[in-house]
Order: sequence, then C-alpha cells, then structure tokens
Amino acid sequence: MWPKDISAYGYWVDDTMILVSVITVAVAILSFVIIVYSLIAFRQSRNMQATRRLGAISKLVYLDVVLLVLDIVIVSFSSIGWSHVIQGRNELIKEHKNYVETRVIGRQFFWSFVYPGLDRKFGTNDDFTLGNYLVVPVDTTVILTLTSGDVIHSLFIPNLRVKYDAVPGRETTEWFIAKRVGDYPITCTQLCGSGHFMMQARLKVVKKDEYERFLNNYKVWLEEQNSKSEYTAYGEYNHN
Amino acid sequence: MTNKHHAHPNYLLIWIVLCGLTTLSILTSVLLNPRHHIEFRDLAAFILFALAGVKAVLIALNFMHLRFEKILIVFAILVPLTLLLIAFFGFMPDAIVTLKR
Amino acid sequence: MESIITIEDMHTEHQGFIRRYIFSTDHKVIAAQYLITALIWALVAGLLASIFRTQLALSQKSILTPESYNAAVTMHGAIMIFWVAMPLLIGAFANLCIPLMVGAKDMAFPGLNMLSYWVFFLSSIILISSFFVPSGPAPFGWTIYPPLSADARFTAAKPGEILFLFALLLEFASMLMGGINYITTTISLRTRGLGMMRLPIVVWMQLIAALVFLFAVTPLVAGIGFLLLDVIVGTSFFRVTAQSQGDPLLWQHIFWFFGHPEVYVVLLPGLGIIAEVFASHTRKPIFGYKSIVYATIASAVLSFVVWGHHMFVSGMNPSLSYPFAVTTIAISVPFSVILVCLALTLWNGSIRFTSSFLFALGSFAAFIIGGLTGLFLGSQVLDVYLHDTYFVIAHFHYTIFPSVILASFAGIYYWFPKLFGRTMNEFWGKVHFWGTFIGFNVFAFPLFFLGIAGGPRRYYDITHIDYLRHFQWIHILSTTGAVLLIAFQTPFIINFFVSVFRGKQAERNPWKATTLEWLAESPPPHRNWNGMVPVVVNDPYEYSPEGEEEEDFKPQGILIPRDEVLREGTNAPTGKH
Amino acid sequence: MHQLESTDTVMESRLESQSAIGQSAVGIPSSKLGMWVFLSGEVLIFGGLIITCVLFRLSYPQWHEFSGETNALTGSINTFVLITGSFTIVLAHKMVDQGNLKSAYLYIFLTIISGLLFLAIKAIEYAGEIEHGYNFHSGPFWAFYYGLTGFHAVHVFTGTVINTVVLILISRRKKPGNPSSLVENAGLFWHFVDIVWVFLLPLFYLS
Repeated sequence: MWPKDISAYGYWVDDTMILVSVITVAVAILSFVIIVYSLIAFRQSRNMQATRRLGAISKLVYLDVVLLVLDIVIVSFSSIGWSHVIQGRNELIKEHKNYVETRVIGRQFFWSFVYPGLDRKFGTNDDFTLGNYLVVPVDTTVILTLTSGDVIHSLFIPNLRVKYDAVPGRETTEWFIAKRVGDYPITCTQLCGSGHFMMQARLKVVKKDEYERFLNNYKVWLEEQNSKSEYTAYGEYNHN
Repeated sequence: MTNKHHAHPNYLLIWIVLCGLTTLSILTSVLLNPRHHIEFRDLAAFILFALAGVKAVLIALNFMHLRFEKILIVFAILVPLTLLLIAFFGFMPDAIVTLKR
Repeated sequence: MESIITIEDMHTEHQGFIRRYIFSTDHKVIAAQYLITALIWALVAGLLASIFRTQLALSQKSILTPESYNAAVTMHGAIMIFWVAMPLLIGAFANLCIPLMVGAKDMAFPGLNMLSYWVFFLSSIILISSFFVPSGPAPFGWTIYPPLSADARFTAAKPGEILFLFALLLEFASMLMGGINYITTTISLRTRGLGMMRLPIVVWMQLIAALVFLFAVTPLVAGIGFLLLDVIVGTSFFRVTAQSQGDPLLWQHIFWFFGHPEVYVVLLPGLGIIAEVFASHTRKPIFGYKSIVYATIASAVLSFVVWGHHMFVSGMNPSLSYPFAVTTIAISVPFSVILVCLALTLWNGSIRFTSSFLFALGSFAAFIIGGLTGLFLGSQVLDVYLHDTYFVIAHFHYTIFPSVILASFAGIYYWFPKLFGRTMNEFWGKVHFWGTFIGFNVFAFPLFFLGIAGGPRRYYDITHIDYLRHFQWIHILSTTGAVLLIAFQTPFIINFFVSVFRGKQAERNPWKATTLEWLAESPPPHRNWNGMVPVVVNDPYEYSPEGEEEEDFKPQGILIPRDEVLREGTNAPTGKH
Repeated sequence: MHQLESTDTVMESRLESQSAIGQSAVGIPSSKLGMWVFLSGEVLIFGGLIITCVLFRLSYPQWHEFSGETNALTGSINTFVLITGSFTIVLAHKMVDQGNLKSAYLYIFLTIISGLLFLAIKAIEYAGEIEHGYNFHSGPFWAFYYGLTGFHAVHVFTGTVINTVVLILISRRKKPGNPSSLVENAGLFWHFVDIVWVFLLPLFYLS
C-alpha cells in the first residue's frame, strides 16, 4: 500500500502503523457489533418495554475499553521510542562521525540542495547547488539542514518516512540513514502557493564511492545520470 | 432603591497606595536605568513587573470588589490567567530561538 | 415587581412583522435565523467542495486553475468551520435549547442576542463580497499560515484576504456575544429545582463549548490583529524580511491554541444532540449522566494543552513534542467514556427508528471511526508520516462531519416542532439520511488509503507524481461520493420548506420526551411559558421508570401559575443538589 | 452581613425579567455575571497581546534601548490619570449605593474627564514619537508599542463613551436596571482598562 521503506528507522513507523491498525480495527469491529446487535435486538417491535438494567453487556464493554487502553499504551510507548530517535539526533551524530550534511532551501516552487563539496565544509568555494535533486550515500547518516527563502515548505520523502518543515528565518534539521540504492520521490506537503503541487524533487541514493565521484565532479556525474534516466536534473553554479 | 451589595473598603487609602507604588516604579526606572548600568537591566524589569502585579491585584480586589464576590466570579479571572500561563510556557521554547536576533 | 413582569409578557405578542421575525429578540426566531443562514452557507461550501473534487477527479480537464483551486479549498474549510459549524451548533441549537431547557423566558440579554445574529450576518456579507474582488478570495488554506498569508509578495489575493480576516473577526465577535449569553443564561436563569446536575446533557455540552470558545478564541483575536497589521500596515510580526525578523511559528502556536479547542467547540454540542435523541428514542435514561458530564469537563480542560500535536513536523522544539503526544493520547480517554456511555444507552432500550434517531446513530457510528483514527495522528511516530496527507482530511471529516452536519440534521428533525410548530416528513427524512450517510462514507473512507499511500493534501493534481499516479481512482471514487452527498440534500431542502408551511401540526410533545422544552406549546409563544412557570421536579431523563404504568416517562418539570410560585417566596436553587 | 447578602439577592433578583421565576439562580445578577464573562475574554485578548510582546522582548536583549526612546513622562502622568479615574468611578458606585446620586453624577463626570485627559496626553505622546520618526515600520518594538497602546486607547475611548451613556441614563432617571449595577458594571470595565495600562507602563515606558 504505502511506499517501500528504505530507511534505517522506518520500521518504527511501519510497525506502529500495523499494530495500531490491528487493535483499532478490533475496537471498531467490537463496538459496531455491540451497536448493531443492540439495534436489532432492542428495536421497538421486538422490545416494547425498555428496562434500565444492563446485564452481561458490561463485560463486553470492559473488553472494548481494555483494547482501547492497550491501543493508547502502544501509541504512547512508540512515541517515547520515536522521540528518543528524534531527540537523540545529536548523540547519534556524535557516535557516527562520518555523516554527510546537505543544506536544503525551499523556494516557490522548487527545492535547492546545497552540497559542501569534497572538503565537507559549507561556505568554501567548492560548494555547489543542485535544483530538485538530492544525492545521498547509502548506509550513511545524512543530515539535512532545512530553511526557506520565502514561505513555509515541508520536505516529505515517503520512502524514508521523514517529513519536516522548512521555515523562513530558522534552520530545522532532519536526518536519516538510507538503506538501499535507488531513485525516490520528494514532495512538498505544506501549502506554499499556486505551484504547491508542482514542487517535486528526486532523491538519489548511491553507493559511497559513487557519492565521492559525485562530489568530486558533479557536472560529469549529472551528464551520465541524465543520459541514463528520463528525469533530467539541472545544476546551478556556485552561488555562495 | 438603596441596596448595599457589600461593604465598601476605604478607597482613598487604596488610591494613595496605588499612587505611591507608581511613584516607586518610576523611581526604580530612573535609578536602575539599564541604559546607564546594564547590569541592573533584569533586576529593574523584575521589580517593575512585580510592582505592576501588586497594583493590578490591589485594583482587582478592592475597586473591582473581588474580595466580596462569589467564588464563581473569581474563577472568571483565574481561569484565563492560568491559560495565559500555559500558553506562555508553551510558546516560549519556540519564540525565543530564531536566527539573527 | 411581579406585575411588571406579567405586563411585559402580555403586550409582547402584538408586534409588527419586522419586530417579530426580522429584528426579533426572541431566542427561537434568532435560532431559526441562524439555522437558515448556516444551511445556506453549508450549501455554498458543499457546492465549492463538489467543484474542486470534480477537478481532482477529472485532472485532465482544467475546471479550476491552481490558484482558484487553492481559494476554493480555503473557502470550503473556513466556511464549513466558521460559517456553518459555529452558527449551527453554537448559534442555532444553543439559542433554541438553552432558554427552553433551563426554563427561562428568553436569553439573559435578548438585545445582545439579536446583535450577535446581525453581526454574524454582516460577516457573511463581507465574506461573500470577498468572492467578487478582482483577485478572488483568500487562497492560503483555512489555517492562514504566514508568511504565505502575511506577506504581499506571496499572496496574490490581498483584498480578498483582508476581507476574509475582517469577516473572521466579526464572526468571532458575534459568537462571543452569543457565548456570553449562553453562559450567563445557563448559570443564572435556571428555573426553580434545576440544579446544575439536573441540566440536560446538551445544555451542559453547549455551556462547556461556549466557555471553551470564549477562552480559546480570544488569543486568536489578538493574533489576527497582528496578522492584519502585517498585511495592511506592513509590520513584521509573522513575516520574515531582511530588516526585521518575525516569527512564523508564533502564528501556528496561537492558531492551534485556538484551533484544537475549536474542534471540541463544534464537537461537544453535536454529542449533546446525539445524547438527547438517543434518550428519547430508546426510552432509557442516558447511561452514566455524571460520567458523561465529568468526562466532558475533563476533555474541555485537556483540549487546552494538546495544541502542539498539529505542529510535530513544523520545526517546533522537539522537546515539546512528546508531552503534547501524551496529552493528545490522554484526551481520547474521556471521549471513549462518553462514547461507551452513549452505546450502552442503546442496550435494553426500546428503539424508535425515526429519521432523527437515524441521523443521531449515523453521527455516532461515523464519529467512532473519526475518534479511533485520531489515535494514528496522535502519536508522533505516525504523525510524522501522515501529517498533511489525505489521512488527516479523512480523519477530520470523520469527526467534524458527523458531529456538525449529521448531528445538526438529527437536531433539526427532532426540534422542528419547537421551531415551526410542525413535524417534518418521515419518509423523505429517511431517504435523506441514507443518501447522506452512504454518500459521506463513499466520499471520506477511501481518502484514508490515499493518505496512507502518502498523498499530500491540497494538491491540485496527483497524476503527474509517479508514486501517486495509480491512486487516481481513489479521487474518482471519493468525488462520486461527494456528488452523491450533495445531490441527496435536495429531498431535505424540499422537505424542510414544505414542512415549514404545510407540515403536519405538532402537539406539545410529539416524541414523548421528558425535558422542559416539551412542556411548552409548539412553537412556544414569545416568552415561552404563557405566564406559567416550569418548576423542575425530576432528573432530566426519567424514561420507563420502575413501577410506572400509564406513561413510560416522567416529565422533568411541571407548569405552575407564576403568582403561586412567587408567593412561595424566593429561595433560589443553588448549583448543588 | 450574611443576612444583608440574602436580602440583597432578593432585591437584585427581582430584576431578572428573563427568568421565569424572576430571580437569578446563583444570586449573582445576570448583568454583572455577563460583564465578568466578557472581562475574562478581554483578559485573554490583552493577555495574548502582552505575552506575545514579552516573548519578543525575551528574544531581543536590546529591548531596553528602544523602550528608553518612548516618552516616560507622559506614560507616568497617564498612569496617575487612569488610577484617579478608577478611584472616582468606584466612589460614584459607593455614592449610588448610599443613595447620594448628586455626588455620584459628579464622580462619573470626573471619570469621563480623566478618560478624555488620558486620550489627549496620549495624542501628544504619539505626535512626539511620530515627529522623532518612529512609526509601525521602525522595528518590532515600535510595532508592538503602537499596536498595544493604540488598542488600549480604543478601550479607553469606549469606556469613556460607556460612562457618558451611564451618566445620561441615571441622571435622566430612566434606569433599565438599578443604577447601582449599571454604575458598577461601567466601573468594572474602567478598572479593567486601568489594570491593562498598569502592565503596559513597565513594558513600554519604564524598563
């Protein structure tokens, strides 16, 4: 149903989704069974005189409530785990030294991805910017630093189960570890104007050595990419 | 029809106290003026807002007769103040962390 | 003094047409005015929805441009929340129910009540006028997120936006006037013997909704003031410019500090209507009156500390998001209590399937789905993925639509006698219900799957996105449902107006219900009680009491001539019982 | 005292013309209750404005340099004016309760004067600041300054109008309630405006 999970932490989302769905559906079915049964059993033609006592039904209701509470517990525990993953960002970055960072700037209506170049430092003159084209190495911690040039945008990568807003005037960070090489969609999910629905980009997950080649000379690399794929990415020149 | 709602406190006294507090706060802002000695900036702000709070409470309790009203009406003021507190501490972690400030 | 009051009652009857039906201070007339205005707005917003859904389904033909699509989406949301839900539940039903059910002659401040309607009418006029300004109505979503909404560089529709914001302010002002009336009336105009714990559920819900609205909307009024300054004067409270640094997130905080309680403002009165209809149509007392009341209060209190769950991915400080997730999940407990109590009210009842009961039941069933899917969005884990996708759309349509539209229909069929003195046609009512209910589910349920597939909301077209291209059928299916839903409102409209003029005359108590309003004539005269006084002797829902032969219900109150009551002295009923 | 309360409740509640039993269920006259509900809303409006302002202040360490620019003199004078206005209106209420309407008129009149005086001083102050070239666009401090003090000035104006209407009503002896509760409610609004100013003074002028 939903896009394939390629992230190291996407299982959080998928497992919670399945678990919560199962229990929620159970609660729903139980409730609807109770309701429909009472509609049939206690319609006026069958049950002329209403009585205030409840009887055995209360047990079923306990079951219903128990399931709901279970659901709540699971949801909040998964939230604990997830907030550890999100807030443990800094520790996690400390533990794998070799992360790559990319700056993301949202504008009406395209994404600019700023790469630090080989020296892995921003503000040096080997930085370069690609429009609507995010290239990341596989099995590596990738940190995206998002900001916006005009209005609020939201960077959504369905396969990585990550989504974060790019807010003008502040820098928000998002991170992930992509587990498999490939070519994936990126969309904007925060209404940003009339071209909102056109604000699409591509995520390209490549092998580590290929990522080095890309940083080394991205123009050549783009040429061969564009010759291979139907999707043509265009580069911008160093803007600093 | 002369129906007393409640006892009327000594309003003149309250008024004098309020004027005194106002004078005090003006003196504070003159003596601890942050433009001259920056180190007193937060202290001065604290004193001034504390004085303002005292004045507000005096007015509310005496002039607005909250001392004599039923608990229901006291809640009509306490609830919004609580909500303001919640809102303030809910907004704070975001509002004071932005770039270029 | 008594003499003064009675004289006042006598000579209110011979007034001119204008005074009685247009600029009337009678709460029932004002309720009818609110009702009809809100239904017209609902029709407008529904037609808007069917237009842009058609655009979504037939993505090749361009019925709307992307700009007008955004404007249509924005107007649909804003109208449905502020110009349909609020006037229907807070305007119409609170105006109709509260004075009758607490046994008062009218609202505490009838003049303010009339003013409230006419301010609302003015705001409607202003909003309509924003459709006809050159650049069209506001296009930035009903949440009005700056900087898109705050900055002239990004907003094509500046006059439309300014008109929209002013209309919004006026609407809030009118609803606040109403709210002051409802709170004061419920607290201080209760008749003798009617302690707070004997109020009908719907009055409780409307009182709490009015309080929540009062406390939630006022910060937003301040926020809209700032936003208007940004838009008109060009300050930067929420804008980010080279010179000065506003804070876009501050608006989201202020907005959602209002926005989440607002959900309960439009939700609780609907649940109250469901409760009334359930009790009178199952001939049983509401199960767990006290627990429903306390759960409602708890959810109202909690609703002020959950706003952050709308901002999990908005760049909000991550340390805030876990507390908000926990409070959000916690708030589902009182609601599950309320729903379980309502479900148990059906058990061992003797159920009458009138169209108003059908609507209440449909509302109840649909709201269960809405509430349960809320659990998905309450957890940060899933919300990060599902945020701003069609899952959210489906979720809140499953909560708002039942509690506003379906519950209001239930209320209309139920209280129609008290409004117009006639009853509506049952057969067409049932046709209307089945069409509406099926149409709604066909429209809303598929959207859950589009959301799980990661389809972002407010997209003009999804066929050019490769991972969504195969899900176009969902849009087509759901558009079919929406059109069905709109089409099946025609029997209601015809039924409504025919019944107003030539419906069957209704007696005082057509449903054999207990609460006070059924003691009055239908429709009640101008000051409701014809010089009598309703005095409360029973709890609100004394249906099928043990050892009761001739009637299966005990009315909550009895009518006593006023001078008798006043002779007994003036011991006011306290809140405690 | 308690005896007094209860009889007072009776006197008041005779006026509840909308209640079927002619009296308030909780002993608080509806007019006063409605006024307080309205005020609790107002608390949140001004409170929202003020906490937003404080949040901006916390993120601008150099705020005091701006607030030094405002005219602390007129601000302080206005504080005294408003406090005196509250004092006179509450005395008017006391006089009405004691049936001494003549001096009640005088005190309400003084309150109206204080309101007008406040607005006059405020106008002079604005004129001065605009002369110095400060307007809405001169940064967030000035936006907040004009926004909040302006909104407050609107309230002062409204309060003055209300007081005038009350004066006319009770002096013409056409009372749509008893004059005491009329004056009391007008006074409640006026005191609220006063309290708001008490907080605006340190926020914009002193610190």
